[in-house]
Amino acid sequence: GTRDQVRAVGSSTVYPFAKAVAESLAKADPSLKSPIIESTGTGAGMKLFCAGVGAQFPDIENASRRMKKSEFEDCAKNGVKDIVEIQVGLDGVAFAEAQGGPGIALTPEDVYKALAKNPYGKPNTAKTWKDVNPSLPAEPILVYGPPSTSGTRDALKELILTKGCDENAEMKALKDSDKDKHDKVCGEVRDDGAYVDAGENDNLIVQKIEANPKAIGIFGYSYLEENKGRIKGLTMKGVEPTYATISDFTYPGARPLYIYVKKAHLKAIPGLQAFVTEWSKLWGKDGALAKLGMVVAPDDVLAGSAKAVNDLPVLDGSQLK
Amino acid sequence: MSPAILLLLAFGLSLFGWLAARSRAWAFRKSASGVRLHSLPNFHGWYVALWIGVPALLFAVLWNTISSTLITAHVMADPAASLLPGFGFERETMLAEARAVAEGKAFGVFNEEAQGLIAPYRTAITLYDSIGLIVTILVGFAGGAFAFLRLKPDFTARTRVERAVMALLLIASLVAILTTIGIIASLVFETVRFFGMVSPIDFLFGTHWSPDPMSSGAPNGKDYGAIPLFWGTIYIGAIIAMIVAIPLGLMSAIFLTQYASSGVRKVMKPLLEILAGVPTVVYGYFAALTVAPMVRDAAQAIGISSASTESAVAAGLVMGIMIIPFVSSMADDSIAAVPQAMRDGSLAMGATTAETITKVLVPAALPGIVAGVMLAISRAIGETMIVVMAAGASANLTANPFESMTTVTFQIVAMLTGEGSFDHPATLSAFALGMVLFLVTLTLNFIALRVVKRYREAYE
Amino acid sequence: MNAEAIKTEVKADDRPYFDAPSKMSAKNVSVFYGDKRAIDDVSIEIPQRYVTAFIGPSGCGKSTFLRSLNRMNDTIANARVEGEILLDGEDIYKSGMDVVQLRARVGMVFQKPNPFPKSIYDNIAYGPKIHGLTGSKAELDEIVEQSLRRAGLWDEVKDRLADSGTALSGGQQQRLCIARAIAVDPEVILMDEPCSALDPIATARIEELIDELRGRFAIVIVTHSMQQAARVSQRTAFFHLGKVVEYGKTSDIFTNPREERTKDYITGRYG
Amino acid sequence: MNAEAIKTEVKADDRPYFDAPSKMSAKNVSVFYGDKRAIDDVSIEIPQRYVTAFIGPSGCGKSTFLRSLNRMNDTIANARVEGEILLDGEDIYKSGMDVVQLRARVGMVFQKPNPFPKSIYDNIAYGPKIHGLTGSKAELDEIVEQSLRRAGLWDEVKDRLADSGTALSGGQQQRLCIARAIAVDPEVILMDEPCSALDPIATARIEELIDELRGRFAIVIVTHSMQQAARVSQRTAFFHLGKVVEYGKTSDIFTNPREERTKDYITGRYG
Amino acid sequence: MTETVPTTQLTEVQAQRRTRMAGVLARRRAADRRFRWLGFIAVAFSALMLAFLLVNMSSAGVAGFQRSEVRFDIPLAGSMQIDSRRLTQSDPMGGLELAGLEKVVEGAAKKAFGPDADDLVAQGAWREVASALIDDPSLLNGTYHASLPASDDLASAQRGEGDAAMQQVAKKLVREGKLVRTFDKGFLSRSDATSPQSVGIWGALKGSMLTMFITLVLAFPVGVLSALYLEEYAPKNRWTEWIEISINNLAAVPSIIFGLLGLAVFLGLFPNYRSAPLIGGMTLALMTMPVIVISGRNAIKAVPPSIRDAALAIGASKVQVVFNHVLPLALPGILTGTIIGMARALGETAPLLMIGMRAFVASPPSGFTAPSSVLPVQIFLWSDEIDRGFVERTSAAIVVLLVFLLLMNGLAIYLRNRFEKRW
Ligand SMILES: Nc1ncnc2c1ncn2[C@@H]1O[C@H](COP(=O)(O)OP(=O)(O)OP(=O)(O)O)[C@@H](O)[C@H]1O
Ligand SMILES: Nc1ncnc2c1ncn2[C@@H]1O[C@H](COP(=O)(O)OP(=O)(O)OP(=O)(O)O)[C@@H](O)[C@H]1O
Ligand SMILES: [Mg+2]
Ligand SMILES: [Mg+2]
Ligand SMILES: O=P([O-])([O-])[O-]
Repeated sequence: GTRDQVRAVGSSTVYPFAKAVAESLAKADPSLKSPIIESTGTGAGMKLFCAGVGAQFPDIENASRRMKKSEFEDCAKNGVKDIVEIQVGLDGVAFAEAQGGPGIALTPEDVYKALAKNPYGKPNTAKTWKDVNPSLPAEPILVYGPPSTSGTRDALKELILTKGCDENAEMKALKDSDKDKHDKVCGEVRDDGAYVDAGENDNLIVQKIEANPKAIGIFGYSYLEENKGRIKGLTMKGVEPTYATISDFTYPGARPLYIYVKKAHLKAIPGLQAFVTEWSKLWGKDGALAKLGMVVAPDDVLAGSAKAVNDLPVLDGSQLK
Repeated sequence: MSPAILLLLAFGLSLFGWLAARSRAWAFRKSASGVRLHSLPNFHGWYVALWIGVPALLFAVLWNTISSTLITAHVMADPAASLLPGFGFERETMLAEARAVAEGKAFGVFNEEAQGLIAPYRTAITLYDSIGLIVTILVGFAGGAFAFLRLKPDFTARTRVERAVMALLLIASLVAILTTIGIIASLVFETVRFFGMVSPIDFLFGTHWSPDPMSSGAPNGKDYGAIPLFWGTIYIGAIIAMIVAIPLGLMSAIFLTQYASSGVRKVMKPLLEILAGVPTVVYGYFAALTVAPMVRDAAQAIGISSASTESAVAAGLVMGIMIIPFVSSMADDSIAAVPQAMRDGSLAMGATTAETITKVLVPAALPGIVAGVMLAISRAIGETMIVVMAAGASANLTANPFESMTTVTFQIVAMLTGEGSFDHPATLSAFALGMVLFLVTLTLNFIALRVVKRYREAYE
Repeated sequence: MNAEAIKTEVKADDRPYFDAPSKMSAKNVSVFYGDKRAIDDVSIEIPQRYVTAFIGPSGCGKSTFLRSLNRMNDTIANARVEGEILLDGEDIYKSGMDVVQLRARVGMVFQKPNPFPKSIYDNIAYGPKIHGLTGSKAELDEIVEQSLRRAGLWDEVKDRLADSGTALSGGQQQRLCIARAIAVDPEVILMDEPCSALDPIATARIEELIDELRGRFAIVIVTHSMQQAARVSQRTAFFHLGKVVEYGKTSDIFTNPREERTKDYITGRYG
Repeated sequence: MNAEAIKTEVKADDRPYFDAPSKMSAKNVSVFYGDKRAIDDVSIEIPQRYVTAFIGPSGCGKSTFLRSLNRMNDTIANARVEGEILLDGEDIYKSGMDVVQLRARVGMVFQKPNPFPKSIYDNIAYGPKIHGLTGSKAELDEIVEQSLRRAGLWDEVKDRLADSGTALSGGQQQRLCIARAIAVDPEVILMDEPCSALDPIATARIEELIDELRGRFAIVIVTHSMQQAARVSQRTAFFHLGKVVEYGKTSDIFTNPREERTKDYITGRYG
Repeated sequence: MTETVPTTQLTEVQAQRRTRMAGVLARRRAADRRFRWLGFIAVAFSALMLAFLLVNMSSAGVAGFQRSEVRFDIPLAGSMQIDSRRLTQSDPMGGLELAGLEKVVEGAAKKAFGPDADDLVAQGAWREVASALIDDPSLLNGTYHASLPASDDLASAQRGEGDAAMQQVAKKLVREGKLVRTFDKGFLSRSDATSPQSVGIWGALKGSMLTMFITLVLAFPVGVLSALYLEEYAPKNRWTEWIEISINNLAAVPSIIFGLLGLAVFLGLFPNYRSAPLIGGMTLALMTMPVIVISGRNAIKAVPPSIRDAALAIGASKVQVVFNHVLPLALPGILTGTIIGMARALGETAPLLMIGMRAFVASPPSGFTAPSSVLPVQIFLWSDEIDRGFVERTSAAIVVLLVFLLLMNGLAIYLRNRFEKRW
């Protein structure tokens, strides 16, 4: 059988942007049926996406991280060979607190020391920010952040914690000698109550830190943008999380968002090509996605992505981790 | 041929057979007066109708599954098919497009290559449709003729039709068993895979839960200790919720059955039942947005600074409210099952209503009430939306009800809709958790039903 | 009890029935279920220390009237009583009346034995406990033993007081219920067809027991068996269609009924 | 029916009871509920065109035996019948027997009137309809009217055939049930205490009806009232503890019982 | 047998006991009253919670049926090169787009609100103008008094949230009567969208209806037939005991596990129908079926055995007894149970999350196999939206769902009262 509407699955982070693209496509070309976007989470989406080629399998995977090698192999095993990877934008992992909060100046290193389970291999005993860095206030460490099942958490790990960790030369060396151990020491988050898993609903984190000015929240940048009046971003190495700083990577919390497209479906599913093209129309600086809180990727990346939309290069599995 | 047409055809033929057989049976009666038919003419009708309808339907279903393969094979033999791309999805799509046009479901094709296939499709479809039609009719006729020839005045049509009815009833009730098997089958495979990666001992007895779905390398069994989840589940569902639901439910049942006037009962009983009818997603929203902040503020006001917005209390409280009608209706039933004579006996001794309830009715109904509570617990620990929306994600092993806790159902949803890949033990743990949940509720129900049964029998 | 005994019994009570002092008296009592009048203007005296039998065809209102004597009718939502029922001269339907205390004074035994699903001991102890009759465990033990003895059940159950009351045989259960009623030391005992669920042997035991008990209590018994009424009672009231057709000494009613309807009923013309 | 009539009745039938041709006969029938033997080796003949009464104390197995005569026992999961029961010489428990047809031939009326919650007309018409007795509406109307007439109910209900059967009074309901049983033109009618839920007047109506019907059917009636047995039956079987103690002409049983136990029961020594 | 002379005097022991009894009486009375109060409080508390929940939800929901609209005039006469006849042909929307309606609307907005008008009027709002024109082509010749959805930013500014500058603008416009909050008719006829200003509930509602239809068609017959089998025919053996156990157990299996079943089995069998009401309905049918079986069995049990005896004794066969008498009498009870089971299914969320019904579907489903959402899932999705405008919309969706559930519960209660004890 066949299908006459595009189907995309995957990340809940990309979901609102994909929705907007779908809506825009449906308006632009009423003859096409509106694409179906399902928010399954990147992992579950990958499983669906890689299950095979055919009408019953999704055409597009939205991802808030890069495809993993294991997933690529799974795809290949099921006959999903030609995959096009397109980076559509950025998401910032922002640190924020209530409007009336003290406004701590953070660095990745401090965050690592405050939140890692075993900073530099030793159990974390820090109770207050002062314990981490004497120049910080003696406020207790209380951070609300995303749960381990979410992409934002993965980004936190990769973009902040590991970076902070690697500022220590020993750890950097460890990376080459014992990668698994390095992952553990640098990536594991403490679970003694200083870091609180706040569930998938980022709105709740916003509410929580609003209610507790001493707490810090970690979430996708779009939430900061949307709740500007109620919370404010915290500087990281002196850089404030803003649109500009995230998109030029001066704020260290930016992570790329991708869509993966099955080449084999391009000819078979009406509207798929148009949908991908629609992304490229909306992801620019003045595009609709930026208004929704997506951070626009730097110009060179965008240029590359635009080229990818045209040329549809096939993803090379050997680059993946 | 659309399945609907074959279906209609089978029904039409059956109706025809029904009418024919019925009039034949009437004829028996008329011709030989004094002969009593064994079965009513209607039953003769049904007998023949079944013999026509069932084989025709079976054939129609069969034909429906094979005809499309036959049609495709026929089309592939056409020269136009050689233009198709060699293999795979595109080719399938084009075939499907051509077919859709040929069947009149679509007006044009999206790929030009499909254009040439429309005509071959038309011929093939016409051909196989007519074959299907004719064979269906033949099968129906054959069955009908066989049945029709057996009709005679003392033919036991009723017995036979009733046997068919019985078979239908039996099949219907087997659906339940199939469902149970389906549930077990859909859990067991992934569960086994999970236990291949994480030892069941670590899983069932470990006290630390922090699987990382993004981690690579061999999983650390130490991170898969599900005790905090079990604890959270029990604490929220079986302790906090029950502390709310049991007294309120039991006292409501007692008030409504023993004290309230029939007018009050008529109004209040259905009102309370509405509490059970409110969707859990609404409760979840209510818990997350209204109750949780209230609870946190209240707790902070009395000096519990660690109070979390996602406290176990908030979720448990709302869950308890949801369960009230469940407990009260079970208690109501059990109290009603205590014979009126017990109540009369006690009142005739000069006991007050309260004494009668607490000293006679409730003790006598206790097994039923306990069973009801067990069912309520199994309901509460399986509840998903409230905890997904209002309970936390942190697997705390704590007795402080104002802290955030997580539950089995929460983790199932989180893992299955999360970031991890599907071959990762963290994701697979959802199935193992589902299995545990299933087995626990199964046990609770099994015990509860046994208790109820034994105790009901005691009075019957 | 044999046929001779019945004879003697009836003899011994050969005084006019209004001689006996009255324990309870009903004056122009009517009972309604909703709009339906089940008892119609009944006046009757229940004498002290006698057994009074209510007989009559099914549905004539015997049970209804009996239940109005200790206000068990209150438990039926739409039941309503008119007229006066006096216990020792006090109207039991007067507004300040405490039904709890009334029922302690006017006990009741039902058609089907209804022991509580508790131990034999607790079955008996229930009444004294809730009424606060005893101060100590010893006193309570005393009451339990005495009640069981009086009900003629002590020897059969003294070694198994902790067993459940429901584990006894039907006849024993009924005696247990009688013992339970006695335990709060009532003044009147009402029995609604106490033997109809029992076999002949158990029935005979209960009848004997009733005879022994009447020395202490006023007893009212509803029965559908005229033979039983003749055997155990000294006074008989014949009910028909909600009215008392005839009330008098049992011996008179059975040997020399004044009313035609009574005669017809007793000779089995109907019912 | 008055006392004189009963007398005459019994007189008219003053032949030895084995003279009457037998419609059904039970040979060494035992009925078990699980392991419990409720009927123990009973042999009895049900004569054509007579009324046979089963009497005996509660629980002696009257109903059990009655229900085994039209295999209503089949509906009780653990009930099992041994021995032979013949209807016109054919064993009703033989393997090929169609119970549906058997029950159309041996009808039954129950203790509590149990009309269907349908119209009076449909109550009667149901049987003829499912047995295909009629070809046309007119024929069916005819059957309904006739059955109601025979049951003595026609005049009371002819204007309200569309009313629900449950809206009738108890006695009318019971006659409706009898009419319903008659409507399928059975050969035997079994009645299990058909009057025990009725008042005396309704009872008298039913007894009259039974007397009228016996000209056409063999009738078996279970009753707990010896008076009733004496009034309506020509043959009486006295059951006790699952056995038939005595079976014979009603007049003999009541005036001159052969067995001591029968005598005791009849004179009210027990039960 | 001796006659003692009857007296009415109490013995000393009796008299003593009477005083004791009277002594504790007041306390016992008080205890009885307290107990009664406790019961009353329990009922009252439960009722209050219900009231609180309903009022809480619906008061927030009322705002969700409204949206912010900006009002300005669009002079249409002569502004576009389009013939009103074009509007009756196919694709009139395309015609208006070609004719430059978007620019016209934009221009009018700029005239009314200044150069920042783009930020005030929702994107694509011109389509609403287009729809109005298609409905009534005569408008082309006059000035159209437009009331178009405000942009998300302006809408939240009107609620007093977000950017301070925008809030000033909103205040000014409100004063001028150019910005109003007004009842949003479209909420009940549109489907899901990105902006809270343009979402609607109809798509999810239709999805729910389609799903419920499948559930009913599958669960009702199977449930009723199983109930009949178990209650009327099933011999007591190990097989039927297994059936009983599984049914009773299925009634209590957590709903999420049915979701896992649907994911593994139904989506395994019909991978094409992910997110479709067909699969959702099948999954929910398995959940609802045991509820129907259990209530059906109770209803069947309540049919007095005397009715069965009566029919059997006239020579009705077992099947005739069941289908002519038992089933019709039990039907009201079965229907009550079915409605309650369906109401539960209508509110069910968790299993549907597992089978892909949490998709963004911008148009109402066209059939049983088209991807779709359902009301409770829509609520769940909206509750997770970033934009704060969704908070009210979520409550409004909850109100819609609750209305349906209350109607169903009401119907069940009515049925139960109406047909309670007919015999
Ligand atoms: N709760 C009730 N509601 C309405 N009517 C009732 C109720 N209880 C009894 N009745 C009716 O009141 C009348 C008298 O009933 P009652 O039970 O007092 O008769 P009875 O003489 O005890 O009969 P039986 O010998 O069968 O026990 C009967 O017509 C009965 O139907
Ligand atoms: N379904 C059953 N299962 C087990 N035992 C039963 C069942 N029905 C009746 N019995 C027992 O079989 C015996 C005979 O019962 P049956 O009902 O035939 O007595 P009966 O003479 O009709 O009594 P009654 O006059 O009370 O109607 C009794 O001991 C009874 O307890
Ligand atoms: Mg009575
Ligand atoms: Mg009987
Ligand atoms: O759903 P996420 O993969 O973006 O967390």
